[in-house]
Amino acid sequence: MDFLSDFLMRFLAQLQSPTLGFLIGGVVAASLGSRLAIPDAAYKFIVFMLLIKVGLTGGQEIRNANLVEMLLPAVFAVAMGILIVFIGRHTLCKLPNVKVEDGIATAGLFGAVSGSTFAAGLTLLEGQGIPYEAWTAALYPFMDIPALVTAIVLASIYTSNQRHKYFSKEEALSKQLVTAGDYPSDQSITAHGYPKSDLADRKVRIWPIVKESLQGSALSALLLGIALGLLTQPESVYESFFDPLFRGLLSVLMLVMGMEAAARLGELRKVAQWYTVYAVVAPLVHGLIAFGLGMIAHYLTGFSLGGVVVLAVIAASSSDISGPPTLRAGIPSANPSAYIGASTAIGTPVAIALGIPLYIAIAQALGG
Amino acid sequence: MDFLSDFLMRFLAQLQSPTLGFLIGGVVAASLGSRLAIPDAAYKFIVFMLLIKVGLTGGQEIRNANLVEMLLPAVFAVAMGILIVFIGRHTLCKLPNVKVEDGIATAGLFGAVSGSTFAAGLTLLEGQGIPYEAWTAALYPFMDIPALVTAIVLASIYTSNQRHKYFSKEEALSKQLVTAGDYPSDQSITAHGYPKSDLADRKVRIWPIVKESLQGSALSALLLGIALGLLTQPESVYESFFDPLFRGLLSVLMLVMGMEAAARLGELRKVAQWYTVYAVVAPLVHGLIAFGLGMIAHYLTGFSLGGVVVLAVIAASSSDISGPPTLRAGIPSANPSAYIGASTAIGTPVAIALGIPLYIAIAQALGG
Amino acid sequence: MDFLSDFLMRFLAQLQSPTLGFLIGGVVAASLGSRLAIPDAAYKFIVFMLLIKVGLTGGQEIRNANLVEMLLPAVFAVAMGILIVFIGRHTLCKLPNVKVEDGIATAGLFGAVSGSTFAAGLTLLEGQGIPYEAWTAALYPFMDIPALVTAIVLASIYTSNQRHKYFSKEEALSKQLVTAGDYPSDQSITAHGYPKSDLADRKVRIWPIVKESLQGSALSALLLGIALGLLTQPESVYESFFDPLFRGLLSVLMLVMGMEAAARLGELRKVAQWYTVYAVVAPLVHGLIAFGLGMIAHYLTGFSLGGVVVLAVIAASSSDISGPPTLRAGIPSANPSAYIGASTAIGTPVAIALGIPLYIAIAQALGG
Amino acid sequence: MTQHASKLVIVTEKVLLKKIAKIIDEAGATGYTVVEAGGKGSRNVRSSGRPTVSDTYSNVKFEVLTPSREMAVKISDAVAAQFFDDYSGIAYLCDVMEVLHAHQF
Amino acid sequence: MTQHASKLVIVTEKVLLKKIAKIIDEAGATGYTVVEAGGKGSRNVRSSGRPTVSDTYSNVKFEVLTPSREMAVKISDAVAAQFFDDYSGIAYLCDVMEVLHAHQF
Amino acid sequence: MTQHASKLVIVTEKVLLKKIAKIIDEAGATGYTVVEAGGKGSRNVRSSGRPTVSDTYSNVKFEVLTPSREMAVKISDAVAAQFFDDYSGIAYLCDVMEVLHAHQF
Ligand SMILES: Nc1ncnc2c1ncn2[C@@H]1O[C@H](COP(=O)(O)O)[C@@H](O)[C@H]1O
Ligand SMILES: Nc1ncnc2c1ncn2[C@@H]1O[C@H](COP(=O)(O)O)[C@@H](O)[C@H]1O
Ligand SMILES: Nc1ncnc2c1ncn2[C@@H]1O[C@H](COP(=O)(O)O)[C@@H](O)[C@H]1O
Ligand code: NA
Ligand code: NA
Ligand code: NA
Repeated sequence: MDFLSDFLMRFLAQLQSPTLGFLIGGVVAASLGSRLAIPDAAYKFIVFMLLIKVGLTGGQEIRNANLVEMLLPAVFAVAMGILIVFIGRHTLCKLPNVKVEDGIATAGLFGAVSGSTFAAGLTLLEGQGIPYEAWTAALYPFMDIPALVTAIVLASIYTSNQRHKYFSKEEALSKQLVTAGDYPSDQSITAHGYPKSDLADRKVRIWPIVKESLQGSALSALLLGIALGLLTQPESVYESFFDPLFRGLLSVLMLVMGMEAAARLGELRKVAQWYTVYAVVAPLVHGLIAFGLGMIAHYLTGFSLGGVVVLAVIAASSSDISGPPTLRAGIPSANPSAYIGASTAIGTPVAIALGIPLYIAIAQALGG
Repeated sequence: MDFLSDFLMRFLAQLQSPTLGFLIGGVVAASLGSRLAIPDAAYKFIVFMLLIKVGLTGGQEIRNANLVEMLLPAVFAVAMGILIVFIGRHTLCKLPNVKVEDGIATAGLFGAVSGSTFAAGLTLLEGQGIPYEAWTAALYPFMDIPALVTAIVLASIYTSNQRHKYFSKEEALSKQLVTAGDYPSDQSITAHGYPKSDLADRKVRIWPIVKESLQGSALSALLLGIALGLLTQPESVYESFFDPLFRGLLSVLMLVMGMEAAARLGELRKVAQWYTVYAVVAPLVHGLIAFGLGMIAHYLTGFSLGGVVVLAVIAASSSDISGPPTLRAGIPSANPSAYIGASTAIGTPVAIALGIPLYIAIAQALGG
Repeated sequence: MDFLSDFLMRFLAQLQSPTLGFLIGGVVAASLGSRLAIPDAAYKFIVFMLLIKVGLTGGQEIRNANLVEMLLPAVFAVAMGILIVFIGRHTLCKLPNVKVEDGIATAGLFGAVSGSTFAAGLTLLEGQGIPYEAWTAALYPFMDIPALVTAIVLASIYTSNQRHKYFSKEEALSKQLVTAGDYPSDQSITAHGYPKSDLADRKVRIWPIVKESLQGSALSALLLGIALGLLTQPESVYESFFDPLFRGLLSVLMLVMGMEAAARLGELRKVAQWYTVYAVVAPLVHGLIAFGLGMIAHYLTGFSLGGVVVLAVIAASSSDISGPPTLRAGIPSANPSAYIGASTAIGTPVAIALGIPLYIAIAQALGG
Repeated sequence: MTQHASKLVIVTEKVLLKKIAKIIDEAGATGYTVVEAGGKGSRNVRSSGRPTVSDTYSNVKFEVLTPSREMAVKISDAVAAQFFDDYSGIAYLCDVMEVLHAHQF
Repeated sequence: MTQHASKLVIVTEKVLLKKIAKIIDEAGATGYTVVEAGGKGSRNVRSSGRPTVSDTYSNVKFEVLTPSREMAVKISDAVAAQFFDDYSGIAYLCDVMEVLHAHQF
Repeated sequence: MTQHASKLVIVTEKVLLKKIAKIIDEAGATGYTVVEAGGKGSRNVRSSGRPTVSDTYSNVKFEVLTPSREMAVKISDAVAAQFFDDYSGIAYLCDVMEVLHAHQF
């Protein structure tokens, strides 16, 4: 009871933080029909600035970090990425009106990581004065890539099974048709129904998916930042530029995320209601599982409580920048309205506005 | 005489302020044919940053402000917005070669408020160390919206009167034509002359105009800033981001305004000369009237002299971002080259480079 | 030997500076196929910010500068701009597989000045604590414009000589053809071979080229900055905005330059190998010659060693923003892939990563 | 197997984007494509206060494939009647030889 | 002297930009032109996570001049077969009266 | 009631924007529409030093409606003669069935 009231107090206080304030402001503004818009170029530049800053911080820190300490959290990050997709595969995908490919893609997106949620988590942690290992930035790809790869592999297995069934039926059918001189009509003007036999027995190659992820703009910026932080002396630009602008740019990004969440809600309404349920519950559950794993590292290797929160936030977050295009290419038959809608309209706001305060509150309860 | 020489001294000194310097630099650069261009995305982002910053300042201040104190200036702001349009209706519109709709729209734009002129006013006030109530930011919509609404209503009344006359004539005429077997030729390829009987007796509804204004990007950003300043604790991002960048971004915006003024001069030349006269005189006159009203508040409720200057600047300014599209939709038959040209090419530079120094000088003469 | 090891030490240390680090990071990222991209609007805005800042610094400094002191460096800058083109005309253009127009245009681009290399030079100088005259910013146009003008004039002389030869041959030929009733077939669908007799005997007018340069976005921004620095009091925005953002924005720009260098390498491969050789050697040679001239000014008028480095950097740099369009218009028959490729893919990285450290090392060896 | 169609092209001011999209929708077209465009015509009215120095593309160009000439003319007439008295704009009709692939046409 | 041609127009999602360019190249077309486009169709699938509030142009429109109808249909069929099951898109063919000037056609 | 027309399309490098606009104006066309375009052809010359990594649309596409084929060919010839030796570019002519609404044509 005490914990709950404590949590509620903290929660209400955090709503007043600029990070959450701008997020909510964006939701409200877009819902009221505001024509406020942050130009696409500004949005992209802000995302670049945030990720390179997080990377620089991490890279500078890794220089002094004990690599062995990083091992366990990294392993847990990989495990979480894979686990989240399997959880989705066996819950969301089994629900009525949820197409299996759509469900897998959604789980993949929730397993992957959002740079902006991540940045929001770090800022809120700092706002509470909770220390954490800055090298946790390096955990991002360890969860992001396995989640996307697992989702694409699972979807591919599912699809080729399906195709197998379909083709055995189809073959029989088409023989009949041809003898009957009947040409399948959907070959004509509509774009559906092209034969894809060449795809039917393709193997999923994993390296291209990993490469695709690493080359994406989000992971590229983060890794570039880590490399520059590790190998060069970026202190002068870090302190005069990337660091002081961080919070402000993050607040603008939160505004965009808020407006976007409101704008995408409509899209989500067109797909099964279960996506909404999943999108509310999943981030919290994923974060709590990761919190638990993080506590193991806390007891075993002294991983800080702040670091545990970061791990939970990464798990709770769902990818917004690099995930969607990778999934779109990897699972083309999945409906992006389902997974992007679930993630952007609900998953991200829930992770930021409920998840982060929750994990911080638990850490404080445990720590103090 | 003393006041005048004092004013001239101050005026020359202020031309050296970066705010005015960049404005003039922009005019000169564009006049010399420079291909310098600030990208559209940067321009929009700068405007957003300035307005949200002004809003945040205002919102934080309103928290501690005495709401009763704000009442009188707000009433005066509304009064000025309406008054400016009526002044225009009975001066500019009566001049030779000025179409009534064009004149009303111009007056509406001069009644409405410019965020950049406003920001320039605050910066120059601060440069002189004159204190003002930060909640004056909240006066913006109180003058902006009534001015636009009044202009659109007046134009609509005028148009429907005109149409009434026109249709009574037309009806008679068209009966003759039809009996003569003569089909009106402008129905063919040219786009003019479509029957608009359905519009002839429309009522002007005010709420859509207000909503249109409030949802525009400029007012949205300002109001969002006020709301966030009022309801959240934005101090951390305000002090590390929005406030320090304010002056610099404003100087870049002034450069754009200057280049734009030079670029639009040509457009203005195509319409009646009287627009030029109006655009020079009106900002100064509007500002002085508002200054007078502000002084009433000064004596009655202790409104600061800095606040009086702000009221005068708001009145002197003419809208550059949200006003034009609102008027274009509300008074479609008015020629935007007339009103945008008058406001951008002359009204804004006059308000910033002459108006603001003048009101500050008066305030200093009265105050010191 | 000592100098060499000293140079190598300094060189390796400088690779860790953020300026060079981001440049190299960009090259690596692009080579690895990263899809990282800085939006065009952000790129343009950054360039504007850097040049206006360099201009402001210079302008503020010129106020207090001894104009006589500036004379000799300015003369040397003009001389270098012209000299570089002549060097190119008599080396690069004589090499096998190098078209004369292409060679002249390339030399012109290497004679012209790059704002970003310039800014990188200033930052690295400051990093080493070497003082320099801030008015050296004003040397930019003194080298840039003469180089472009010289290149265009030389190309024009060459072309009209060529045309003269061609037309005397052609005339004879076309008479034969016409009598034979044979219409030249390349008049038809292919776009080549249009008669250009009206151009054959045109005179090169110099003022339009100078004007074109001055009106370009890069020189406009620089000169505007100088003017504002000279005539207004920009200290408040300079210190709160343009100066603190300088290093950070430069690092982002270096990233773009690095990515661009990698992206253009392919283009360069399509033209003669000699461009590569020229692009590696020329910046270093030009810089050293300019360094020598600068030393003369050092001994004669007390031009600082830092200033000498700046002169060398300006000479070593090759234009990236305003040069290419000016040359494209002035020497339309030259292949832009040759000159832009040589400059962007190799010349600029060499000038920044080898040239600047080299000149600084020499200055330190001479100075200390 | 493939289908003949008309292509209606409307170039007009950017401020009308949403209103024209609505007219097209309501006329029953299966879709439309729109791009930002600059241009010059007899009017060159500019409707926005956005700086010309930064925003050079102030028009939009709509392309609508319609199964019949009638639908195209209907859309064009509605747009012209509502807007072309007061706004810049042009509307013309091209022939599409064949719609090769479409999700709905 | 001038040459008749077909113009193939493909409007589809921006993510496919490079893949479709490759198909066009491989079909032997001499070139293509591509513009950013917005649009509405029967699907309106959005493939990128980029905010809709900032990115309104999420389609691309390809125009390919081909010397023969066959090449256009070949490209269109390849694109439709590979992508139109899963992605938004439309493809149609127009007549070009004459290619007046080209470096290679 | 409506009018037949030719549509001239010119795709070329962005640096030529103003010069080509001038040629079109001087040829007496009533207007033109221009969009930013990317593209690939036989030359692929890039005229600007602007980073390719940030600026992917380095062409412009002009569309000019002309009342007669002659005017279109005149514009096209002038553009090709002045620029197509040195710059990338293509010009072709389409048929416009009807100009439905225009302020001046
Ligand atoms: N002859 C033309 N060819 C192509 N586009 C045109 C033509 N005339 C007008 N336009 C386009 O239509 C818009 C509006 O034309 P207007 O209403 O005449 O100002 C212009 O901005 C151009 O984009
Ligand atoms: N009737 C149409 N006219 C013009 N463009 C269309 C039409 N239908 C679809 N499109 C374009 O093709 C894209 C994909 O259509 P769809 O696959 O039906 O969603 C849309 O976003 C539009 O840009
Ligand atoms: N076959 C084609 N179809 C469509 N556009 C083309 C074609 N060939 C060239 N283009 C366009 O014309 C521009 C210049 O072509 P080129 O001069 O051949 O490099 C290219 O960048 C394309 O945008
Ligand atoms: Na996750
Ligand atoms: Na006003
Ligand atoms: Na040089």
